[in-house]
Amino acid sequence: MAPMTLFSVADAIAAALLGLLGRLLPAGAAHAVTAPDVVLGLATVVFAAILLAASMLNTILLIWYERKLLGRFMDRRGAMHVGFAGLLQNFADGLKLFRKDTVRPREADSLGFWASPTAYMITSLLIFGVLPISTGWNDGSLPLTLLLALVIFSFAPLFIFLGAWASNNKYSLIGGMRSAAQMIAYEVPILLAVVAVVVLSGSFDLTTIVNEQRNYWFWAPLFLALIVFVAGMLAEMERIPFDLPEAEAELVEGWNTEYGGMLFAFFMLADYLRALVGSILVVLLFLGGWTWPSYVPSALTSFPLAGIVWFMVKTYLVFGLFVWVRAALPRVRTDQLLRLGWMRMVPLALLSIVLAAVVVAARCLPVLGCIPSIGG
Amino acid sequence: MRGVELSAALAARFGDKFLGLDPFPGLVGRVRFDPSVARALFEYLRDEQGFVHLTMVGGIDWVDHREVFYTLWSDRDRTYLQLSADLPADHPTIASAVPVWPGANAHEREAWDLVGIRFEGHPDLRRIFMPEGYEFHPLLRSFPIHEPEELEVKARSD
Amino acid sequence: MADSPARTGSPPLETTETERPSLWVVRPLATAAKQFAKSLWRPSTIVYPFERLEDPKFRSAVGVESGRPIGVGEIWDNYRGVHALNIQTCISCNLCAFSCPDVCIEMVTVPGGDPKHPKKCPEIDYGKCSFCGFCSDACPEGCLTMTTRYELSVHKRADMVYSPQKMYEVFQSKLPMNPIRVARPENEDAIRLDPPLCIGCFACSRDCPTNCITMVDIPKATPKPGEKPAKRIWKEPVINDSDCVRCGTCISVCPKDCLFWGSRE
Amino acid sequence: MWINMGPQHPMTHGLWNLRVRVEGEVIRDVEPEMGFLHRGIEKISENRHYNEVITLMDRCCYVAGMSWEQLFIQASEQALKVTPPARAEYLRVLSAELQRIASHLMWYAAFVQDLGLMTPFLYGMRDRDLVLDLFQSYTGARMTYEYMRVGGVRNDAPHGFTDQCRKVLDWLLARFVEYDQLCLGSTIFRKRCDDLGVLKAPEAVAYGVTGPMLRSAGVRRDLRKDRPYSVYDQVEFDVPVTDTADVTGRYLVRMEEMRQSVRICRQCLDWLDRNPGPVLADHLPRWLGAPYAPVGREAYLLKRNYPTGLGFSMVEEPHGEAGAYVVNDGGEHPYRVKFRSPVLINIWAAKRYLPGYRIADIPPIMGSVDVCVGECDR
Repeated sequence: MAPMTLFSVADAIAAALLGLLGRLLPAGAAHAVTAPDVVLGLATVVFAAILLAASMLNTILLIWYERKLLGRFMDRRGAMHVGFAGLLQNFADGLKLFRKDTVRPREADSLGFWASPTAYMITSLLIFGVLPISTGWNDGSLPLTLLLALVIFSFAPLFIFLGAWASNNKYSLIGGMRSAAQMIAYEVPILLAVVAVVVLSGSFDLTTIVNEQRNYWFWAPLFLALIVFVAGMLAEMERIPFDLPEAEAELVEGWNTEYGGMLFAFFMLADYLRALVGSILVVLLFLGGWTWPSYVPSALTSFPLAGIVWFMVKTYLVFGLFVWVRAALPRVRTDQLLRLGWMRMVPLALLSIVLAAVVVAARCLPVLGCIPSIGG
Repeated sequence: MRGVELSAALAARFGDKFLGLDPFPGLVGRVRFDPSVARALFEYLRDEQGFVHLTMVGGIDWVDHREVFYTLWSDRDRTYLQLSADLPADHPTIASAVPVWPGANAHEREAWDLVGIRFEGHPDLRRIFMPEGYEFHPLLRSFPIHEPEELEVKARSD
Repeated sequence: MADSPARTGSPPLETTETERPSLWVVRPLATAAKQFAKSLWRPSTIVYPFERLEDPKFRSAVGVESGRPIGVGEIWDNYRGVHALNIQTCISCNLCAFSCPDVCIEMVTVPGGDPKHPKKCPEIDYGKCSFCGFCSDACPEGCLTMTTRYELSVHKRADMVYSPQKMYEVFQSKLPMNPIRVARPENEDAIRLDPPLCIGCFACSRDCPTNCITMVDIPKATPKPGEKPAKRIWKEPVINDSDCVRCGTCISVCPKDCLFWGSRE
Repeated sequence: MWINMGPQHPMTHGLWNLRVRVEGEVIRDVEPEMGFLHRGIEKISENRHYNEVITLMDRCCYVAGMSWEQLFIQASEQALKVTPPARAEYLRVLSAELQRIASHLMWYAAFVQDLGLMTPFLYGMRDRDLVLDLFQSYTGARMTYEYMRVGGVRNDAPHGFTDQCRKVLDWLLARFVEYDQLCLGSTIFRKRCDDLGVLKAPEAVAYGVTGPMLRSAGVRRDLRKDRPYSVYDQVEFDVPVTDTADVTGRYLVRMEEMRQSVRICRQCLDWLDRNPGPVLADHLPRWLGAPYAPVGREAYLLKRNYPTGLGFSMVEEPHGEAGAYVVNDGGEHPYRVKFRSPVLINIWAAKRYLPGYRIADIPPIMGSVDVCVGECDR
């Protein structure tokens, strides 16, 4: 029996649904709807729906988590009245935003104004299609998942700038320009840090990268790369201390100043989706994904759905780190940010590539041959 | 006595344009001067008497005339001095103190806005609190305080 | 920091930096983490509708003594909130209305007075009130006081106006009253009479809220020997200073302006 | 490109407009615009009795009400020739210093939030609440105190207040350490704030800038020391100065000022414990001694000669040097009241200290000015 994956689950659901439908229809039509191609098509839709639901639920949970955590850092409570400990507060907020009128400034460019949040949202969701959450999620589907994820991730400045430009507001424009500059500047160290991981794991496939961490997680040899990657992710996610594009003190709300109602909710959700993606990437690349080193007792790691549970635990811990940073650090300035990116992060990332190469080379030495070398 | 010294010095320098120095408890005194020597007096007080800091500029509407007063602070003597000049009500104009103390800018705009005193040589004498084009100077006694409707209508017509 | 000059009282130096960044951002991160640990169980916020600082039990639990103060602990019940009016003791002296800087107090007739001189008590429009407390400070009988109630939201603007009866209900609800009695100068001025101007019209004694003005007979003029004494008996007011609340009603009703404020001596 | 930063803008902390001309992100010129919060307090004061003006003073600057009350009361006492008793003076100084702590805490909260760090905002507001609780416990209100009167103060502090106050002061001193850790201990903070918004001493003096902004430029000028009003000559404290003239310098000056305020407060509390007495002057004119408006004051004036006079008072307010000039023409109300707002002038000097920096620097620089638009527009 093939290992159960998320897609096989979706396939089974689709088949069952269509079978049910087929029983209600006349024979000819039933034959048509239960054709393998139709089942496959519906299975894809179901798969996407599951992914969408999981990612959105997690995002909303993430917002709640940040609110509660940030509240404790600030000696207050965060959301607490809607639902248990305020769990449903974000749904209430979302409902409120849904009901709100979406106002478009008269001079704003209509197409860009509407397209930008939608595209931002869609690209952010798209990344979840390639992220393996655990062994049974969507592994082995694509060979270059890491690169694909990063490529989709880097679409964002385009749409942000589009929305900023389209909303015809000076704050938005400045925010958009900052956003573009910052994201492009931090793409480089992020990619270089990822190269270090790739050197060590020998693969662009996220599943392979995780599997390579069975023996030791990559954060230990690649600590420098981790720092670069986390800092770069903070910049990409536009979170404090690198949230200059929406620096509310000087730019009101930055590039989404003119957005309200559902469009703002899109931006907001997409921001947290990207934060989730960032945390997931950190876990995948450096913290061993759903695996544990072999010396961890297997009782801890082998219960049903252990992979997903541990993966989410790690992800939320990483995001907690981001929240902690947000609670303690002020925002840096654009020039300082760029200088940090180009002058500090890039050399550090390069150094970490060298370190990764050294580790790989050391593994090949017969003296240290206890570690199995990597193919390819 | 600082006041006596200053009085003598001012009398020697400005002659009859210096109208006297009244005692004012807690201050050096209150110098009354003729508005025609305002600029020279400011420069003299700043450069030679050490009153480096302009603390306030304001106006008083005494119905038949208007008074403009300045308060200066001397870092050397750690004390205040008040200047006061009477201006005719129909033409309340005096030289601006901005070239002497740049900080006078906002003070003088405020005095123009609220009491209607014109400062000649002010770089940017516009209203500061009231809307541009507002008809009244609110701190004048002629301000129609008891007819709010009138105020509202006139403000809106701008 | 323990030997900060301000703490020890020794002569301090120039302003010095008490902190230097160490390891870039480790210090603030550590501080935030410390606060996180501290507020994990009980953050410093008050869950307002459920916990109230005016609740003595709650505020003593979160006072300065508790180590993690939310309030200062004991707060005296002198908050200036909604007014309480004791209609029974109100003497309709008008002082609260006179003293109000925002002109939000109007004296309205309440049942209980005699028809000729209806009893008037204050009605307060909280839409205008600034809670300065001048009215309760002015009240000579202590019948208009301020309570610790601060929740005033209403749905209609008309509900912002508190009638005397409504304030009497507040009084009857036994809220903690503002215990502060204002310092009054020892040597208050009192009302004096300019006798030659008085026409003996009784207006002052009729309108005096405390009935401290009595009209006494005076001989108008000493009759000359052999002349008949004047038939008409003149009266003029005599004011009992210890009962007088100095509301000035008599001055304002005097048709001849013969009453005035004078020093006690 | 001109950008309107305000009147509704997170940077303004109130209601004013900073027009900024930028090239790229670099500021070339600024133009502050005021008046959005103008309530005509000077005009209203002309139509109110002296004691009634105090209600306006609390609303003039809503974070430093006590200082403004003290300012106006001192000026009117001079104009009316009234001397308050010593205990009232100590209570006033205590109130003003507590107010300074509260105001600086408010400043701290808002300023660090301008840098994008929200946590200290909550810390500052949390600890300011303790000071407000203290105010509530002896004045009866948290922000609009109406505590001082011509000739004294409204009431004495309740029994046991001084002990409570001492405990709060101890607690606050311990908190200041945490504030410094969050700000000074952070490299990002130092990188943002060092050499930012520099206004050197000669320019600061020429522009009439006062308060912590001036002291951060190295000018040791504090009216509490230079021209001691009230009982500031009886208490021991120091005037902190730095010579950096930048945002960090202003931060340091304010932080040390809070510590010095604690020191002054403690001395006042000790004095208050030892010296009971009246808190309102004797022999006040009837209509001033009473807390309420005079009835028949006109009649009073007909019979009496009432002193006329001028009153001038300057107070070292948390934001800078505030001034009041009261003209008493013997009438029932002051004939003219003129206030000097330190904030107006400190903002005005933005023309001098903002150009050359970047847009992102505007919030911390203006935050370090400590803007209170209420007193600026009056």
